[in-house]
Amino acid sequence: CGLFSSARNVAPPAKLKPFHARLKVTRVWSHDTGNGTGGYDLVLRPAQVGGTIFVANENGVVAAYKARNGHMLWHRHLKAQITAGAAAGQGLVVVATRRGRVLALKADTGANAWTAQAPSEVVAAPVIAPHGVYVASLDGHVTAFGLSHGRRLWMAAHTHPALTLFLTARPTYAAGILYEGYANGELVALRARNGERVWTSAVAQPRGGDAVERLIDLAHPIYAQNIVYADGYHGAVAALAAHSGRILWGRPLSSYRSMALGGQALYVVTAHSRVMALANASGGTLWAQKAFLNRRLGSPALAGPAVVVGDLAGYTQWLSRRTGELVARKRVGEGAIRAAPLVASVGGHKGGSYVFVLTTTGRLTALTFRPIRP
Amino acid sequence: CGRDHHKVRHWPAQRFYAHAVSALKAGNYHHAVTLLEELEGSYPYGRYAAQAEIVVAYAYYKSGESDAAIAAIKRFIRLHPTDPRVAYAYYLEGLVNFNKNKSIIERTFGVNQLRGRDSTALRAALRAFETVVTKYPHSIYATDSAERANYLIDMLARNDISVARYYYIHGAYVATADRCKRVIEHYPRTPAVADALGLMAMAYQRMGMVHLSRDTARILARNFPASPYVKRLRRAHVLGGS
Amino acid sequence: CHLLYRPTVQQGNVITARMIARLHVGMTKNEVVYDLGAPAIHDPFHPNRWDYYYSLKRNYKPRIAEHFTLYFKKGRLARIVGTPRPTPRHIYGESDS
Amino acid sequence: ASFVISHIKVTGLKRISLATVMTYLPLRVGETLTAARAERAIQALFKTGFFRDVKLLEQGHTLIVAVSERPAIARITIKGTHVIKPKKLLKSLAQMGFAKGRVFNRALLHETKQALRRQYFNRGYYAARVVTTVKPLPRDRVAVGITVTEGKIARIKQITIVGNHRYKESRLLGRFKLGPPNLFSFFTGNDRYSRQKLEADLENLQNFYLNRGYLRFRLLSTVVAITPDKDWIYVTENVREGHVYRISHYRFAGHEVLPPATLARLMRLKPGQIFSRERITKGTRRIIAKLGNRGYAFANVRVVPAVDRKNHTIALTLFVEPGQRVYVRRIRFFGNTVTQDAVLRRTMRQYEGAWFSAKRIKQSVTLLRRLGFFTDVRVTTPPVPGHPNEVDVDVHVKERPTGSIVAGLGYSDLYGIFINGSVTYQDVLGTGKQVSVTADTSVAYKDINLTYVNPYYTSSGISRGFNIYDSSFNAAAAYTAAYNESTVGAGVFYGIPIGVNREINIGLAAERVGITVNSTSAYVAQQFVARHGSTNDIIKATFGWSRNTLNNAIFPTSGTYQQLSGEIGLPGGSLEYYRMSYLASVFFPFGRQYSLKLSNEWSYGNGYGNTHSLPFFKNFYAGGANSVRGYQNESLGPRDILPPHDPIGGNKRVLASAEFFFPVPGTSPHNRSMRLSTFIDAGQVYGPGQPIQFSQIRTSFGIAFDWFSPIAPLSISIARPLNARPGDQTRAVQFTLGTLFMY
Repeated sequence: CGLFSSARNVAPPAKLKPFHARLKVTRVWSHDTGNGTGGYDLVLRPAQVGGTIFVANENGVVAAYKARNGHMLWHRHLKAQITAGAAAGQGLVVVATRRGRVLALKADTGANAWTAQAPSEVVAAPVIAPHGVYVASLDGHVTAFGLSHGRRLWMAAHTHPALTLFLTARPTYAAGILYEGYANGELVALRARNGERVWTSAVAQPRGGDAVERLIDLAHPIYAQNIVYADGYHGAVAALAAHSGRILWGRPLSSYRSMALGGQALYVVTAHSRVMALANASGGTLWAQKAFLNRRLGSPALAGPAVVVGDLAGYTQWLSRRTGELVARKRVGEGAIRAAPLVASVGGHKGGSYVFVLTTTGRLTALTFRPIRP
Repeated sequence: CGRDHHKVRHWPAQRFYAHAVSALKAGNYHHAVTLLEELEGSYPYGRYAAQAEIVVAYAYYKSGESDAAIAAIKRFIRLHPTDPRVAYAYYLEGLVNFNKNKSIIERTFGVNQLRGRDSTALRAALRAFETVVTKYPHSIYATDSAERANYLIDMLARNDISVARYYYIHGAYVATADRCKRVIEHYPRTPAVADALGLMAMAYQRMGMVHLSRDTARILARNFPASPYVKRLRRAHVLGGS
Repeated sequence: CHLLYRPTVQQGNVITARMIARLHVGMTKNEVVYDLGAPAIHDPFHPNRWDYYYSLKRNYKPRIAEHFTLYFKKGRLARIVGTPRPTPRHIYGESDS
Repeated sequence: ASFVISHIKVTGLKRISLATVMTYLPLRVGETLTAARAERAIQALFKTGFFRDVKLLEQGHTLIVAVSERPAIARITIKGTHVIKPKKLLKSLAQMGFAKGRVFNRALLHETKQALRRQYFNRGYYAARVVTTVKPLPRDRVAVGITVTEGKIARIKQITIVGNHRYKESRLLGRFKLGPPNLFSFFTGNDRYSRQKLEADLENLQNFYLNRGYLRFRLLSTVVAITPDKDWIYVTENVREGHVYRISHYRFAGHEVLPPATLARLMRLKPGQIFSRERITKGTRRIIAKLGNRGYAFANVRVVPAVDRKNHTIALTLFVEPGQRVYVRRIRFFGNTVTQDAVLRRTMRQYEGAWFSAKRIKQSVTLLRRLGFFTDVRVTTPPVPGHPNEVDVDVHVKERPTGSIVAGLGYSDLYGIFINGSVTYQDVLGTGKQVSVTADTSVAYKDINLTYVNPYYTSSGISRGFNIYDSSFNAAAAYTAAYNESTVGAGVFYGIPIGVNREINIGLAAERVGITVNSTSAYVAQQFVARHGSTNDIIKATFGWSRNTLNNAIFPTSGTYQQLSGEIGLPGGSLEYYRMSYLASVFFPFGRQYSLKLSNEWSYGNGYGNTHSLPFFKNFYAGGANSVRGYQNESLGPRDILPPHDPIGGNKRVLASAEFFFPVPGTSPHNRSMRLSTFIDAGQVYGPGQPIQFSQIRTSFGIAFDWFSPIAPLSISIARPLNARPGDQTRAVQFTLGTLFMY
């Protein structure tokens, strides 16, 4: 037992094994957009409106690129430490900083639109909706700001435990209601107009003797056809009725990444980086992929026939949606990939959709894919 | 990070105990302690377990680890409150505290330098000896305990007198009177009471409390005519020519 | 010789004018203690005699001493011998320089 | 059904004796057993902790107490612990009643597992996992195994403060103990998160604002967030500053023992001033101290604020509550296993039977520390039960081994290798008397010295001492002017206290000095012998005045020390001369462990009457460990005319030094035995007739390490001369064993 025993908190990441490729993934364009997460444990994600991709970096760099060919449209270097972003929509691009400032820029030119102050540090990307911009801060507050002026519309507080994960769930907006998962395992529905609480539902109960065992942060909920799907660390994956919050089904699973929903299946990445597909009606397991244990996978996204997810070494892993087998792998850079890849149709002659992947070193890559004829 | 790989002996209880006693006789106290602890570990129930617990206390005492000895004694008393050996346990507790703060010189030459030192250990010894005398009057340790208890009481009283004398020399007469009063009230049957009465009378005289001084001097003269203070008080005209 | 420094020695009860004003014959022992505080000298052989004594000896200055005695009968203050005088304010405020 | 107990039988006993069960069992033969009494009996037996199960059965009229004893623990094995040493762990388990040979119970095992996990969390090992195994062994025993996977310690990646406008975040975080890893993190462990440290930092932050007028400052919420792999911790503190408040006015209430003018002078508050909690607390503390000096041991000042939210002002009412005037009933000493009661009591300035004076007790603690016998002195004043206006004064001391026996081979670059033996015993048998016998023999000199001092020769504190010495000195081997000197002498000296911190001392001694020279000896020596002959008898009178307010004899950090000392060769002797020197050093404390010492010393000597000038062997020297470090010992100043031009010292000496003391990094804060310092020394020696020119002064800069080791004080210094001139002999590393120059 040496003096500096190489004690590690988590098991080493699984090695990558060879596989039978059934999907051809090619790189269209790739840029270094800035310093990425600057070495901090942040989750910065690309945003897309129409044909433009927006990206934010911890050192304050915000940039817009043409989705099809990666030409830079505009580039701003804000004097602030960006810890959340980018969000795009309603003609705005919005980022948030470590000290809780919310900065909105005009989407077309990048000029300043307005700035506002959230009650605490913000590490979850803001949500832009028809009525306003909604920001969830680390101390459990959700604050709404006016779209045009940035003045505060309302603020809803929520209890937060002594020890939480360094992640905040990004709220989901659907049909006038904001759904937010909190650090104490509760999912809350708020009326977007005035922040009034519609319902609260405990997706999971904290259990265990001490603060670490009782950690139970919920991740970004997903809304589809009147059902909200939520998952949480040390918690569960559950489906709740959107109007009442009643739990339709729940499965004990630990996941701090957001999920992907497509067809009849819900795709989840667990805390130990196992990829699972659950039937969205019952929560039963369709398949589970254990090849990437402890590779700290990011949030999954659906691209055509595949589920794509990034890992800690900058590889994108493409799994078949039906069987979970590995169908493609493409490395896009050195840094880890934490945010879900952005899948967007780019228009133009090819008509196919591109997959945009952002690494923690700030490298943005556009990929396309097409099946390989057997 | 090495393993503490002590060799586990698989001896019967008697063998552990016999070896431990011979180690004690040979003065190898640490070895005796390890043997007795192992006996307790392997045979926590046998005839030898209780005996081992009290003998290990004696071994700790002899090897100078007084705190460990007292802890072992207290555990023995809690486990076997009605065991006849409990009298010895209290007696041993008294002995451990009695010799606790003695420096090497005092131990080797038996020089009685206990005077004027931190008396917490001595008071604990006194309590232990008094327990032996009151709860086990006819145990073989009762007589020695009584003797040592009286010695300690007398020594504690003499401590107070030396402090009273210090304050008298420095003119703090209220302090002198207080300390003497303490001796008279707490240690009435000790020879130190004579000095207490004498000093108190002189302190009263210095404070101009003639009436009190004379009364105290008379009590002294009546009970302790041979005390040197009687002469001094006569010289100071506190006592009449009688 | 005068050069030698001797630490100041203070003994006994400090008495203030307000205490003396409140003192009167007939008070119970508890009332006296509440007023003057416990007596400096309470001789073990004279339970009903309380002596309030005060003295201050400072370097090369004459000793200041105050003394009066209270006698009790059946728990009540019966007699006061000696004249209780308040301790000069500046004295008991003085501390060793 | 209750029944009369005719007979009691106990089954299932193995280790516990029947007698023991009977003493704890609250039932006796002949009593009627009711359900309630049975219940109570079972409770009593369970409370002993010996039994896993207790059942009372009835067989006719005999009561059967069926017990099953808990197994004893045969062995505890611990694996995988590095951060917490297994031995320490076993000790803390033993305190919880979980040790070899003790009774095993599962609830206690669970409790120890939780306690162990909490211990790891408090140290920041959030990923620690504890697994316990219990293996039954023959003869009703169990072996307990505890395996721990500690994982890596979670460290702080970033601390964020949100809501601060008036002061920048960097300034506020500068005052935090916790913070991201930096260069010294290995030593300070500032990047290791712990709840206590964070709470301390947050309280400090609150005080920072409260002391600058932000009365309504509030810590809104604290978020402690950990990364999923439990490697990094992020702390976010949300605050609200509020407005700056000023003091509108303040008044005193409660019955004042001190006149209002004095109270105001002590409080030092001016209306209109910015509200500062620290200044108000300091003010109340000064009042409490003043009352404490007048016998009010339990005085208190209650501050009642009236806040005016509109124009941001606050009015204060200060209730002065002196409480009872308190007298000291008894002064008791603890921890003095060697030092006698009288030695401690005579140092106290507080008397029994006197009123309580906080100032005198503080003074007594300083004086006790100045004795140098104790590493620690602490006082508690418990009230006397039943006597509201009486307290006891309990003085707790931790004794230091005051005897130091230095024997065997020693090395000092002053005189090279020397064989010496010295027994110094500062507190002989605890009587406070001091005896030291030193015998040093080396190539260069032989020195035997016996000194005896009784600090309390008279009860009022006059000290008296004798010393007898015989030393001979072969200068050639000591790099100084080549002559041989032998001195035999004896003397008596007295110390008379003339104030709390001031003392004068006078002494008389007779000395016979023999000087033998040869042609190669220093010219000065040859000239002296020519004029005064080789043996001289001196009758020496010594006198001195000293004022010492240092806060500790060992490594003082505050206070001053001044000493005026002199020596006169009286006309009766064959040599008439005088030597005087004035030394002053001041310590400026910074916090509890850092301190700056500034000291200077002026010395002058000359002959008179039949002696033309100061005899050369009475010259002052400079250079070396106790004067100007970085230069060869005693090498500064005038040189002999004859080759090899050795240094001969002079009759005038000027020394000065500035030294900054700081604790050895990594040692615990109350480690009293060693410290480090950086220093600037300066000094020079001038011969007779030579004016004191400051341009001649030699200076040096360096770092020193002092260690009060149990054997003897040791000090090592590394110095670089700053303005050495050609011909100066320098020496970078110097060290001495045995004497530690404290002042």
